Amino acid sequence: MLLIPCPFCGPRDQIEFTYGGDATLTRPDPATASEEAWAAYVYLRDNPKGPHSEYWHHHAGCRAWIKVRRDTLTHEISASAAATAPLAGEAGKP
Amino acid sequence: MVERRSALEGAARPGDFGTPAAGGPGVILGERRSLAIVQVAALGERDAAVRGGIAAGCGVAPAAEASRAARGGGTAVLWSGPGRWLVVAAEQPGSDLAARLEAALATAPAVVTDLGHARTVLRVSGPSARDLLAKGCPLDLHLRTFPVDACAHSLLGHAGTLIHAVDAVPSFDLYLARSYARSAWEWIEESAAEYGCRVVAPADLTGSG
Amino acid sequence: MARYSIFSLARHALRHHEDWPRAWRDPQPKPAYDVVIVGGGGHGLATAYYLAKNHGISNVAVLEKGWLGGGNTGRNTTIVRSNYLLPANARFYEHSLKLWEGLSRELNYNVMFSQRGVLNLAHSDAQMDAYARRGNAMRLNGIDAVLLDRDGVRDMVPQLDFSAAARFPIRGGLLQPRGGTARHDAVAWGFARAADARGVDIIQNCEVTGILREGDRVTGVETTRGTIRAGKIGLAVAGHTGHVAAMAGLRLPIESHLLQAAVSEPLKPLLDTVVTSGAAHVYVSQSDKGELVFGGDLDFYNSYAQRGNLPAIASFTTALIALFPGFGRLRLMRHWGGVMDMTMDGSPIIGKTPLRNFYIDGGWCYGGFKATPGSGWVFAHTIANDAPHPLNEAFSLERFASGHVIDERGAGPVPGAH
Amino acid sequence: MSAQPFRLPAGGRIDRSRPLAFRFDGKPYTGFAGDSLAAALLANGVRLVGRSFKYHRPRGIFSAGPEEPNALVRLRREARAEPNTRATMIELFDGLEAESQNRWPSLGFDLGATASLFAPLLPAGFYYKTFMAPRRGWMFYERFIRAAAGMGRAAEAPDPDHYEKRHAHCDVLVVGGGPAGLAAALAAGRTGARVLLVEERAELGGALRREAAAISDAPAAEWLAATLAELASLSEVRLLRRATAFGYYDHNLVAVLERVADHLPEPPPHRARQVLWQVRAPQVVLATGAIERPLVFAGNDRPQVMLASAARAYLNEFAVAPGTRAVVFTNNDSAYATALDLRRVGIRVTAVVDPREGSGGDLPRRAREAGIECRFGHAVLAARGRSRVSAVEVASLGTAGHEHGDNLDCDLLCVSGGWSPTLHLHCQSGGRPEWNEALAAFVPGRSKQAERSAGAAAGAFALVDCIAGGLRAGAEAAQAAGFGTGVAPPAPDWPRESAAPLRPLWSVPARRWLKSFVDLQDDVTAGDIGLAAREGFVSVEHLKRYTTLGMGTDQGKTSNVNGLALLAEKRGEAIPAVGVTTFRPPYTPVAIGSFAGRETGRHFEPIRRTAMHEWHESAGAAWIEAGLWLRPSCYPRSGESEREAIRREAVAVRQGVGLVDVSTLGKIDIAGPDAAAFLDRVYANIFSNLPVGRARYGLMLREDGIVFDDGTTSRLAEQRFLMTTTTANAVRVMQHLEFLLQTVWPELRVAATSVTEQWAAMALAGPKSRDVLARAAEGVDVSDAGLPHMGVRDGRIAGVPVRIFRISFSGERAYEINVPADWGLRVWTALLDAGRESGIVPYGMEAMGILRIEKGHVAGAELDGTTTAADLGLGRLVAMKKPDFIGRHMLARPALADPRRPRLVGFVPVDGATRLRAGAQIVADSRVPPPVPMIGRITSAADSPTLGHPIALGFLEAGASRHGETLHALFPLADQWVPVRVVDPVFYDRAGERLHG
Ligand SMILES: Cc1cc2nc3c(=O)[nH]c(=O)nc-3n(C[C@H](O)[C@H](O)[C@H](O)COP(=O)(O)OP(=O)(O)OC[C@H]3O[C@@H](n4cnc5c(N)ncnc54)[C@H](O)[C@@H]3O)c2cc1C
Ligand SMILES: NC(=O)c1ccc[n+]([C@@H]2O[C@H](COP(=O)([O-])OP(=O)(O)OC[C@H]3O[C@@H](n4cnc5c(N)ncnc54)[C@H](O)[C@@H]3O)[C@@H](O)[C@H]2O)c1
Ligand SMILES: Cc1cc2nc3c(=O)[nH]c(=O)nc-3n(C[C@H](O)[C@H](O)[C@H](O)COP(=O)(O)O)c2cc1C
Ligand SMILES: [Zn+2]
Repeated sequence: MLLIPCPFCGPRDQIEFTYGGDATLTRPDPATASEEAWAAYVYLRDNPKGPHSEYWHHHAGCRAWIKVRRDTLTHEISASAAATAPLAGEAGKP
Repeated sequence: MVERRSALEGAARPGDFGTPAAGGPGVILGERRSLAIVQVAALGERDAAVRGGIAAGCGVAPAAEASRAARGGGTAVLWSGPGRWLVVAAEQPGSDLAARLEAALATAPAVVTDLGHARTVLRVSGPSARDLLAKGCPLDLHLRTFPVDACAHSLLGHAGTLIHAVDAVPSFDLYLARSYARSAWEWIEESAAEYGCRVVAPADLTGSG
Repeated sequence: MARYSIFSLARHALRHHEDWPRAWRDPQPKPAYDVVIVGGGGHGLATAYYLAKNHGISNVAVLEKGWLGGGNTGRNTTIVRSNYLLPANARFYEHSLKLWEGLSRELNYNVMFSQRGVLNLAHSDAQMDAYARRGNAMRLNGIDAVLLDRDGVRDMVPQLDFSAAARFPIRGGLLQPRGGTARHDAVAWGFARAADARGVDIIQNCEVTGILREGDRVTGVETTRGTIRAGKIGLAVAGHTGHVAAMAGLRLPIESHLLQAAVSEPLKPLLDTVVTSGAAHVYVSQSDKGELVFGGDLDFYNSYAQRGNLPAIASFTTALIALFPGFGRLRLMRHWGGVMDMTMDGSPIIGKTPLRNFYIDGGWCYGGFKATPGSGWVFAHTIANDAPHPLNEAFSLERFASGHVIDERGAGPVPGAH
Repeated sequence: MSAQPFRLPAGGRIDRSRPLAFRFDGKPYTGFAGDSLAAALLANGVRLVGRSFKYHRPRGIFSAGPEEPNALVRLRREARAEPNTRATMIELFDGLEAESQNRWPSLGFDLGATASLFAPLLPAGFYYKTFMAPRRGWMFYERFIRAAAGMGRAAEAPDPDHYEKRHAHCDVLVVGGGPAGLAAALAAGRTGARVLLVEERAELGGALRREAAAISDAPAAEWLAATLAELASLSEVRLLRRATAFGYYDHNLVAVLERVADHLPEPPPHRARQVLWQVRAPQVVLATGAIERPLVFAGNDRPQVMLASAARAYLNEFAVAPGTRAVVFTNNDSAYATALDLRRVGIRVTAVVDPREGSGGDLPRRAREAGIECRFGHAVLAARGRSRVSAVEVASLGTAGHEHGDNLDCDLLCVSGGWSPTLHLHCQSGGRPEWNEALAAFVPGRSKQAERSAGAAAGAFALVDCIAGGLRAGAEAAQAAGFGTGVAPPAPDWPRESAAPLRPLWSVPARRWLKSFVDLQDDVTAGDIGLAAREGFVSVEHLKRYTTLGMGTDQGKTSNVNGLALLAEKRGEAIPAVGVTTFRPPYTPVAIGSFAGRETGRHFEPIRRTAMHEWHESAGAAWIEAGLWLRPSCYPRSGESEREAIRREAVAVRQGVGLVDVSTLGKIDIAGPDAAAFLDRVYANIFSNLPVGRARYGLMLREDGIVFDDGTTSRLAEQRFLMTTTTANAVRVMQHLEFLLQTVWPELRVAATSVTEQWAAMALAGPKSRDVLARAAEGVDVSDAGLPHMGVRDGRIAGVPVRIFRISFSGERAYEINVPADWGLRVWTALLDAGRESGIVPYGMEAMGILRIEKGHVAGAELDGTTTAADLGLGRLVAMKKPDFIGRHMLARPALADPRRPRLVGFVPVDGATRLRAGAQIVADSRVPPPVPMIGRITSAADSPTLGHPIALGFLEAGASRHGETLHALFPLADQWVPVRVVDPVFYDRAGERLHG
């Protein structure tokens, strides 16, 4: 069972969280994005075997959406951050 | 003030049950009623003004760190998430906590939401209180890691709960969603039976610690 | 291929079983094949078999990174059914079910296909309505379906909790009598033996590590056992579809997730039907060897770990007890996990890709075991003809962008929700 | 009751002052407190305990621990019956009942044993090669295969006991209470760290309990006593007995099963039978010991072939003589202790048979000194006897398989093939085992999680090494967890016994018609392994699945290493090249009930209750589930059927007034300067132009353009809205809003808070609703001018503040009233009182359903996650002029814009009478054979009391243009076929006049 380091609450049990999927996706710019860009955003995934930046919602805790970098092969977690903050070693979201 | 009807009306009956240890019941359980509970949510990152407003509105400044409660004069301010606090005080006739906070925070970037009827608050204490809670709560409630005035949202079985350590007896206040309260109560009663459990009347638990 | 039968068994018994031949060869990879199938699970092996049998293409290699059948084919709960609502699914899975019905004889290998019925429990009126909709559609599609009321369910599976205390009372259920279970390993071994007999090279311990491209055309694979050229490449790697497709530069509407399952200790027969409950999130059957085989929902996060966690186990065992309060003292003997390629609509992808000569069979979510013969059949057709079979036309990659998704549950583009 | 003929006159850890009565296969026996069932059976001379899985061969007691492959019994009776229970792990209690398994009619005379006659036809995997004809032939054969397979019989009634789960935290978790584990706990405990030690057995001490040396030898016994005493004095150390760590999961979560009451006839009041502990430990020490390996030779499965260490346990721990004349067969020094112990209590040891050319170790030397015959360079070729061993055939190793050897009479054969460290948890944690040539065993490899192994589990077999290793592991683990210096306390300076190396012996060649068993439980023989290898099942995983090696309840604890060593021989490769199969939880089987804990029956999932729940209950409501909520479906009066009640309630609302509890709808407080802008992006329609004091119906889409949820949202103040959601989606919508606010548009200054729990809600509906409200409400003008359709006002009812929304789901004039939940019941009853003279009735979900179907309102059945706004006839709500909202950008995709998509329509039966059913499929021509093209479906149906005939909502391809057509509603599941006419989905008051009075 995963122990997820909430940047606000500290390490907490997986059962307090809901998974939110790939955190590298950015909602396309509604003013300019093509249909393909929307389809890619909604449907396509890198689905890496290895480190994966992902969202988790601390639904039974502080209710923050957080970002976590977790290895999909080993489940090891190497970093976590608030949703809007960059993960260690990652450029911030524009 | 018109009397409120608790979600546990009829379910929580004072008395002893279960198999107590030699020294008496391991768990003492009761509902804290007639509480005013108000959420203050800061908008945006800068929450200094909001903290100040809370202090002005209820007389207690929020603790500086996350997962901590601050208490004074029967009022508690519980951290409940980034930029969010619950202010809890005994309801007093003629004094509306939400309105006071609303006024104190009128110019601050904050939203005040009354949750006084949304939560059922239980107090669980006694030598076996931690063992009991461990049956449903994944938090480490040991005094080293969860000292007095630590507070955290977590789970108790299927029910979400905010847990506040109120003393070293130990005693914990549990803030449960009202609609889950009765199921949670039944769960607690059944789980506490092996330690011996004393249910006390709500009147014995007013005040905020 | 030496034929198996009770007589050959008796003959060999006299010789202490000392000269049974290998079930399949262990060839060295050749430098080039007409078709390379990546993935030695049921789907890859079935595809190779039908390529040889239906299309006369036998210069085929099946490349398997580990031991054949060691992927999801070797770790699933073996439920076979065709009780689908949407026409594309119904037609495809029914075709597959028909193939199952003759598979042991087709392969001369007993895959122990047991048509003991698959029963979906309904716990509410709304669910009964949804099952009615599905069952009616099945019948109109020519598929067997029976709607049972509470008493009908009780007659079939009296061990279920019909008491007043049940948190999820049983209202009825949808039964597919022709559904059932099969012996999962035997499916892989049977297809492997039959494909091998038709000249297919089955190469184990051969992991594909790269895909060779010339422009928009694929030409071969890099493997841990060297480069292998290929006229055409078919991918049948289940949970690893996203990972291997990325080697060819494709991004897919797929996430890899964990699904766990468990077995109890072996018991004398006590459950004769496959029972599933969508609301309680559990399904269970009893294997011929006697264990209860059961599972439930995903672990709900991306994973290639093939090893899951306690909450999912607790959740489906809890559900099992809720349905069968008599199973509480039975013991769980082993639990394990598999990596699922969850698509964005819960239905598979079988067909061509933007790259020429590169075909995908994947996105099986947690339901691809029952598809094994059907999928091999249509995938072989697709590869042989460079065009989909009518039965897999709808399962194209393009359906997502165009909106023609095949979303049985209406869960939307959330891969874990199907 | 019989005497205990094999009980030794003295010694052991049993309590001779507490005799206990028990039954096996109905026969009464006695044992003593402290016995295991296996020990008590042996004490009574019971040697035959069960029958094997496939060949039904007689089987006895093979081990004294959790590795037991043979002695599986059905324990207890009736609802408490537990099949497949290892007799070696059952603590005897008074009145215990057990019976043997897999035999018929009796253990002694088992017809199933005829399977042995056909054994030549039943090699590994025989079933894959036959039973293929005729086409459904397997369905016939399967019945017999199934009946023959399986082991125990399950209980038929629900489990009367209950289980608990608990979370636990500590700094250092120690698994195993042998010398290594105790030493680790001591070293860690002294640093002040919180230590939890779990031990599977009832007593601490591990292997020391069975070793004569540790019982009689003062230093070891003293060390144990002193260690236990000190551990007891450390307040942060907790020792948990009868607790098996069975699963090592991610991030150092270890699952432990505590058997609280399995040693009692039944659990004490309020106590669980078992507790499943979920232990999260920053550091873990695995001191799980080692399991002795058997040797593979012909007839090695016969009762009274026993692990040498087990024989010591029966002698020393339980004071039971497991036989009268013994032979010991070992390839290592440790089993010589068995020979010595047997001799010490007066059991004849005919010989120790040892394939090694000699041993310079201390134990063999002492055995020789004691006059025990040691046959070096020899092996046991075969164990003879029927239902128990009566003799063994011994020959020099070089001639084995070719020549006959000597027959040695015996009734006990103790075997030892070396020791396998108990690596299960290490491997579950992600560690890969490494082959240790000297021990001929796998030992722990590099740690992947925060765990370390100590003692025999780490391959240290000498007692002093175990203690020293344990102390070191404990100190280091504590330091890693932030306690102490990491320096281990000094270990005792006892001299180390010298031991000679073992000689691996994976199987003794046997004559072809004799069976040498590798896996005793699943009846896998050395021959089966050879067959698998010949047929190409040369991967260890294929070997396992083809032969079922290691797939029994013991999961191959005694068989796996022998099996893969034999495979390695066949492959001509080294053992590490063959590898091991995957270790999976649980270490030993775990009752399924323990995973559920208390979450059974009514606690399987909690029930959510509204503030009016008890009122509904006392009013006799029939319930319907809505997620976790219970909602009234109707309120049947006495003598009334549910159908009649539903109809009555619906009519009452149409003609008078009704009151319904709608508290379960999701309610979300959305406030802040950007609240309106946020709603414009969340909903497909516009909210920014909604005036304060007004409500509006809103439609929420998913990003893929499909409808997600709907509800009314009201503007309470310039910067404050109250959103409502459907009951089903309340949690998901909240999570969705939080996601958008925190990750997609963090710049928006909006706070969203769920207030579902804060407000009780009820709808007052019907032409007389205003009269009732006027009587009940204070401080609010309820005239149409004061509170128009879609208006929102604050007021008071029964002295408490309420918020009144004039919105309608039924098509009648209606008001929704929100009140702080603790006053919900008060306002509910006040409205009923105020409505009495208007004939008010409470109504439930079913009547509400009829009313909304009559009105053509869509609900859950139509919002099924596949429909667009246009499909639902709500396309006009979608404000494409807004540059952005969720779902806008994918609406134009071909499949969504297709005019042939099914659209919402109404259906009525052509005969005006036949009821329609949800789930029916609509077809144009009902006479075609399958596959019949389905062009529509019925989603909701009702017998409309207002219209006097059945009606239905549903979808139909290009439906909007097909009103008036006649089609067919087919329900083949019930052989129903109803001609239907397509009509407008709004059946009632299309102009909406009734909303206004
Ligand atoms: C717990 C569980 C329960 C399930 N229950 C059911 C059920 O009841 N009914 C049902 O119909 N379905 C079920 N499924 C789904 C079903 O098992 C799969 O959909 C199906 O087996 C997929 O078959 P496959 O041949 O495509 O994949 P696999 O059997 O997984 O074969 C793919 C193969 O590709 C190999 N591979 C991967 N990457 C590479 C590479 N780079 N190079 C070479 N080889 C590679 C893998 O090693 C693997 O052997 C279940 C799955 C799981 C995990
Ligand atoms: N002479 C030899 O060749 C030889 C070989 C092996 C062991 N030994 C002796 O055995 C002893 C080894 O000491 P040790 O402490 O390493 O091991 P141990 O066998 O004494 O203790 C291990 C303990 O762990 C418990 N255990 C195992 N798995 C468990 C689990 N999953 N959950 C809970 N409890 C579990 C067992 O019940 C046992 O009590 C020493 O006395 C050593 O000399 C000797
Ligand atoms: C249908 C089915 C039945 C199984 N029955 C058993 C069994 O009787 N005994 C056993 O040990 N494992 C059984 N397993 C589990 C396998 O041992 C194994 O865990 C699973 O195939 C996954 O492989 P892995 O654990 O090697 O990764 C079964 C698996 C499946 C899919
Ligand atoms: Zn948090």
